[in-house]
Amino acid sequence: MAELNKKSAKILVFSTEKISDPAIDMAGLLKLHYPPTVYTISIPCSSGIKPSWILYAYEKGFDGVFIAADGSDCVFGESCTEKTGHLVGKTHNLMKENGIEPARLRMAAICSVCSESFVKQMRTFNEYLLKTLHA
Amino acid sequence: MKKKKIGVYICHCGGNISDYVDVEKVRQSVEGEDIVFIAKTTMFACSDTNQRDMVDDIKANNLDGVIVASCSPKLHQLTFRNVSIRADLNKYTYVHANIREQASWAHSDNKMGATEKAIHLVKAAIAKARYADALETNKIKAKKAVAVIGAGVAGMKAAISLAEKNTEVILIEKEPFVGGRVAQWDSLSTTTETGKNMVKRLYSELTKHDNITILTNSEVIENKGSVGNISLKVKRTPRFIKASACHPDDLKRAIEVCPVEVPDEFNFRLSNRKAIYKNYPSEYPQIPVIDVKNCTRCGECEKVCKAVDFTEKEEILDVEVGSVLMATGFDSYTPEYGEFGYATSDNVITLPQFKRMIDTQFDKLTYNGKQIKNIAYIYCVGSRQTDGENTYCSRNCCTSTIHAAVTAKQKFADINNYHFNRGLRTYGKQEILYADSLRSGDIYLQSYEDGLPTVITEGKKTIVKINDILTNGREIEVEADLVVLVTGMVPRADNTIGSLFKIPKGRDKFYNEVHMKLRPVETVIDGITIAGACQGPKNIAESVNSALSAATKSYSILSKGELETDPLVATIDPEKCTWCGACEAACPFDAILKVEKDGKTIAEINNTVCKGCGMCAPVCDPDAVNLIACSSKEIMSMIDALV
Amino acid sequence: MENPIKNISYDALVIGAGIAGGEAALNLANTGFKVLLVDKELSVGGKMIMLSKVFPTLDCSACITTPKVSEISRHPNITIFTGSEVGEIKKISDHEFTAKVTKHPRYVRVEDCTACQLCEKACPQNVRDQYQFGLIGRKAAFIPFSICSPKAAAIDIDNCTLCGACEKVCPTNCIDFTQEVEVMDLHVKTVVIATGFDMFDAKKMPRYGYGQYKNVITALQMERELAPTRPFNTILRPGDGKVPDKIAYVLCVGSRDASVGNPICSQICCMYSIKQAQLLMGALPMADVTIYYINIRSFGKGFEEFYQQAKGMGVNFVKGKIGRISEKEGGNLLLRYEDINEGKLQEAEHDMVILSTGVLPNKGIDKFFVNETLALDPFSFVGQSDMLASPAKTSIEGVFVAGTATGPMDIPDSILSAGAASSEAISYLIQQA
Amino acid sequence: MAKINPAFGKELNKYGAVNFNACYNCGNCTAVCSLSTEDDSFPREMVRLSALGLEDDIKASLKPWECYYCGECSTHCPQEANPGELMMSLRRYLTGKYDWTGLSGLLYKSLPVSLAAFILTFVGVLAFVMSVGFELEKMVHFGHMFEMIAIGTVGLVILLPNVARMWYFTILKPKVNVSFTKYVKSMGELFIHMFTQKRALGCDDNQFRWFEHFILVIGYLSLLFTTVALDWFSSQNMFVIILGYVMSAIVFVVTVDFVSSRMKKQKEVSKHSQPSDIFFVVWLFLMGLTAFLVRLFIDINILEANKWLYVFHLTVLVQWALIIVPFGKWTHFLYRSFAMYFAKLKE
Repeated sequence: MAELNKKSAKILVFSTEKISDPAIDMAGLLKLHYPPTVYTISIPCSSGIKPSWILYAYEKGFDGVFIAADGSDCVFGESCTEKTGHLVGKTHNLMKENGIEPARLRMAAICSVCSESFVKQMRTFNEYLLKTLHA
Repeated sequence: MKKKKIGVYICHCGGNISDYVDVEKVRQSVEGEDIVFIAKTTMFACSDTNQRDMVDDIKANNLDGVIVASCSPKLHQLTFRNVSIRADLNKYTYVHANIREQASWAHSDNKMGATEKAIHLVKAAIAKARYADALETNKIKAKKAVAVIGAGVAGMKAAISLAEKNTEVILIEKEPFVGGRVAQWDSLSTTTETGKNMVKRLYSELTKHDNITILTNSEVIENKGSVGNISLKVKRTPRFIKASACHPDDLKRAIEVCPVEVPDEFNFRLSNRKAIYKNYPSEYPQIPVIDVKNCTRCGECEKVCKAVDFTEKEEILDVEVGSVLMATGFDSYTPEYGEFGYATSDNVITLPQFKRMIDTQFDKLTYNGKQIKNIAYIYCVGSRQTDGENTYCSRNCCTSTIHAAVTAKQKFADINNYHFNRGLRTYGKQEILYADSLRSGDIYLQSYEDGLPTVITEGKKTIVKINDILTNGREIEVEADLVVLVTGMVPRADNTIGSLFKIPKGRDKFYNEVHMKLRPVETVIDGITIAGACQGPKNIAESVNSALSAATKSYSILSKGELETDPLVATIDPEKCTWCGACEAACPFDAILKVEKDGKTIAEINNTVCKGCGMCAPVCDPDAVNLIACSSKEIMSMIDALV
Repeated sequence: MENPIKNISYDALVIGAGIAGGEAALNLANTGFKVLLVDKELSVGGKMIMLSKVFPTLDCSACITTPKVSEISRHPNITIFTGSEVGEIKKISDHEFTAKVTKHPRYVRVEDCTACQLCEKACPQNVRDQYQFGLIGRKAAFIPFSICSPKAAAIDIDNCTLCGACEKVCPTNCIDFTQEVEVMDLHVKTVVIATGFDMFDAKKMPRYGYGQYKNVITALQMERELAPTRPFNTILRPGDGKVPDKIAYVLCVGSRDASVGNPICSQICCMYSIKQAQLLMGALPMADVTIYYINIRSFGKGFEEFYQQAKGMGVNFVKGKIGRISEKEGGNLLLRYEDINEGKLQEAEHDMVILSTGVLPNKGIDKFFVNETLALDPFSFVGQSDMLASPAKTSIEGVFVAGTATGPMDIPDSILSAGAASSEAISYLIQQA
Repeated sequence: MAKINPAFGKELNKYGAVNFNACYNCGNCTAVCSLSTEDDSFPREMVRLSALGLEDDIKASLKPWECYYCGECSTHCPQEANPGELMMSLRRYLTGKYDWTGLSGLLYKSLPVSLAAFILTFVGVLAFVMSVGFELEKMVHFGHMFEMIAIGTVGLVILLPNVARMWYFTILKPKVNVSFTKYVKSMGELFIHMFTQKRALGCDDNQFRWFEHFILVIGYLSLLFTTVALDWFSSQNMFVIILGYVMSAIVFVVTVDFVSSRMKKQKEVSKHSQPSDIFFVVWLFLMGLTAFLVRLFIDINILEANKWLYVFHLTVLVQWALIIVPFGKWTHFLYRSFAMYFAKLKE
């Protein structure tokens, strides 16, 4: 495990059941590779993520957290984007307070077919985290 | 609390998983977990045998829950929840781990990494299973009515089929007339019936059923609720013509006197129509319409026809249905300026235009006043693009073109057809049409993938050149009187309705089904089915097949009059809640009520309204709100397991 | 469940328990109708359950079929007869048919069999396994295949010597040689034909040497070699068990070919060949795979992209129909074709050749209808009386058709067609009620 | 740059082509043809050129002559486009194009014209025999004279210029550079193919067909030599007489099989036989038979009493020499051999 960590950063992805999960599944189907230390926790909507979970993840040793947001595709309504943005802002503040580099939390809208964009996000995030944390 | 006993099943998926993930290692790594009572690997977790084994295991060992680590939960979560039910377990005690799409396949380049990840994913599932309690599903009444959107052949067939199944149907068509694309054609492939006649036949069947409401000139403008109880608002633009007072001759005169002329979209802009119009005499509904966007209100028509009534008002109708069936069809690709001479050469038209031409002309085929003899068809315009964004094959155009070419040849004298194709795709029985066309002397020229034909305009002449694969790559040219661009099917440019219902799109930008084979007419939005060419290119029979399938699906969702919904709703911890109203403000469904309990003002969740999105949870400062199955303790223990 | 009840009424009779028949039966059953599902094979699942993976998603075929199969076999509204054949079907009134169903004895009591395979081990008789398309052998007492349903042994009585070895070892005493042919007269209100298709017999084209050259196999055989439940656990050429490294696909074997009586295109061969080529490239990364074609018909949703993907993976596509195949010493094969792109005759050596055989009608269904005529199309597929507006309707009112019984089609189309047939059947039943 | 001529197909149909535009260019015909090679691939290329109506290319091609029509391509054609018959039709078409008089084309395309020509020659013969008062000796004498003159004239006036035109179409016009020495060195090909048709041995069907054809060619040429150079009918030389009997017998016995297979239309080769094919074999048969009988009647001394037989023989002979040899199927004997020769030059 330790050896693997050298090669890739541990990233926790919060993804949503109806929108970004299909994209992440499709990335697998298409065999688009990304670091295997990317773990996904699936939730109904990205605006339901509690900042405390994110902080807990850093505390437990995750290098980065990525929110695969529903964006405008959210099945629960258009307010999702705004609310997710709000909670990310709140988390950033909490991270600063706790001395965690805010860049370790990223968010992007991943629609149900955004497999390639997801994989690209994971790769760049991983590179960034490796450079800044494991240099 | 008594310690849980759970069973873990790790699927080989016949190599899909086990080729990259060491499933035995996964099994060994999790069998020591305290609540794991059984840990097994299996070739196919979804097979009948394994399902039976699971039931036996659960019953024999009094398991409290099971975990299957296999493919995406989209495919088989339901299968295994049903296994739990058969073993007398509550289905919500089942937890799924996706180690195929998110481990073996995604990391097929790194077997060790994939195995490690699979172990963590299964451990996270175990962590979740620890808290997965038995839950009762909510039952809601479902409205036994379906809104069918789009009245082309797919929509009409779906409506008829649903009505036959004693289901109320609201058929909503944006255009003033029904029939969609098929109404535009006379000659149809594989039948002697004309498109117009087919539409007429379907329309008369529609009107036989009293449980079908046809709303033409109507658009859905609002969508609320969810499967079982969907509330739509439909905007209905008036025809400005009273059906009752309408005398056909007067109406005919009204059309004649109208001074407004606009390009006729029904005729693909080959000709003009009036602002008061009907596309063809036997069109349904039989009443003409006044196109308000272009009408100048000059009043000429009113003078000659009593039926014209400008006082009619736009209506907003409330429609309550249980399910929505989308049959919104396709657009024909519009070539770009200059693409194969489109819009830059006088003799270049598209296939739909050509089809209208051969349907509407007799004896002699002419275009721009010139008689047509040599016709060049350029295939795959807007399909199978290597540079453009339409990489897919449009499926139906080869057959459609050959059919049009053969029809033109039979109908008009001295026609020579030249087909500049990229490999004919007259699949199945349509091959016969291709063979017939060859025998009648049609000439087929095939281009290389990287050397498409070119259209050159020399004065009034239009020449099509190709390096023909079939003649050893020789450059061959044809002087064509008419160049027909075989334009493919593309998704509707106007996707207002798609965004309104949030229907996901596939790589080809058409509406996407959940699974091509398992759930081919369902979308990820519960209760919304898709039919016909809005899902991807299809011919008539294929559209009808999918329409009938979608109708069956919509019907079977609603036929019991009752639906079960997930009990995965939000919960309020009354101890922590101090009623600040933040959750109420965050809830998009008005599911949060302010109540007095034990002398304390707190929030309460209305379970039948709550959709379980969780938007209320992060906004709660005292952290009193949690989502069932996604509560902080579950998420955090999963995080523990994933590290 | 298998059910030996005689003289009973059902709402619908579905003939053929492949993916189309199964889907139609499920739709009918889910809307509350009692369905009798009959299949002549020993397992439900038809051809699809035998396949490796399916195009263009490369889902494993078993993963899609088996849950459907188990849903079908557990459904309270569905009664399944495997190893059974439909005989005379008679329309006795406007809304009622009688159907004779012959249930051939399995010589095993399915409900008692635990599929322990002891009988298989004990049986001394070896025969070619039809469920593996003759690639390997099986016993006369056998379990049809690993994911069959019902999962129970059967005795192949034609090859059985009645030695009794299986009876002796069977722990549940479920082998019963006294079973006899049962003929049942059933009453049904509607009939759904889902009899599927037949594959072209490659032996009818001797110039390709199938049945004569050992390393020429059919795509269906390759399908078994690639399947997760495959017999060899790797790809082998049958001649000498060598792992092949220069593999050829010959398309349009028995389709688009009037000279063998089948002028239509089989619609699926291009795609299944491309799929197999992709799987082979994955299984044997060093192997060369060449597909010889006339036109590639990748017309469906995601098909063209799948074809381009195969090209990107390095599958060779050569435009030109194979004229002849000859065998060289050592079992390699010489393929003669005209490379259309060059306009030149070429010969290519391959060490294994797969014939992508076409789809033919499963003939004979029309003979069952005694007092009504089931019209066929010019190619002997079941005729569609209103092909565009009601593709599932046949010439007989109350009889519907699903899947490849009407002509070649791929799995998604078969499922949609089954959806249409069940939709019509449900409407028909509701309207009669 | 090539321009398509869709009307060409209709023209070719008149030469007997059947359904060739059904071809979907799979190349199966080329692949099953045992004479086809990498550098010389047919018949699909010819089917394609015909479908597009690229006449210049067809005229410049020797490939139609390289096919010996075993019929395999047609048997296995998935579109039933009859590539074998197309090649046959192209040979007829090319014969018509090579012929500077244009009569070949006329006779191939029109059965009435052919019949009229046969009747006309018959009338000519009748006029001649009447003008010599049915005198047997004169008839035989002039008959023999006619033979010699006809061979010379047809050869010089018709066939030689036609071969020259063939050379022009296939070598000169397409600008194939051939050195003089190559012309001389390759000469052997011409004669080998003319007398042996050895290329046909490569055909897939049985070699019996080749053997039959070979015997027939030898028989026919020997008979020609015996009657013309050795004056068989008037000869007293025992060797010549027996040679004549043997050769004429070979001709009519072997042609029986040819005629019957044309009539039965069972083999792929004979399914689409044109009148010109039938005339050719029937007249060959009649030539052998009547020659045999004439000499027999002379030897048993009953020709005088049966002068009609000679008139009949003469009619057959004249029709053969004036219609079939210069304008009919006989010419394939010449063009095939020259095609092999020219092909060698093109290598």
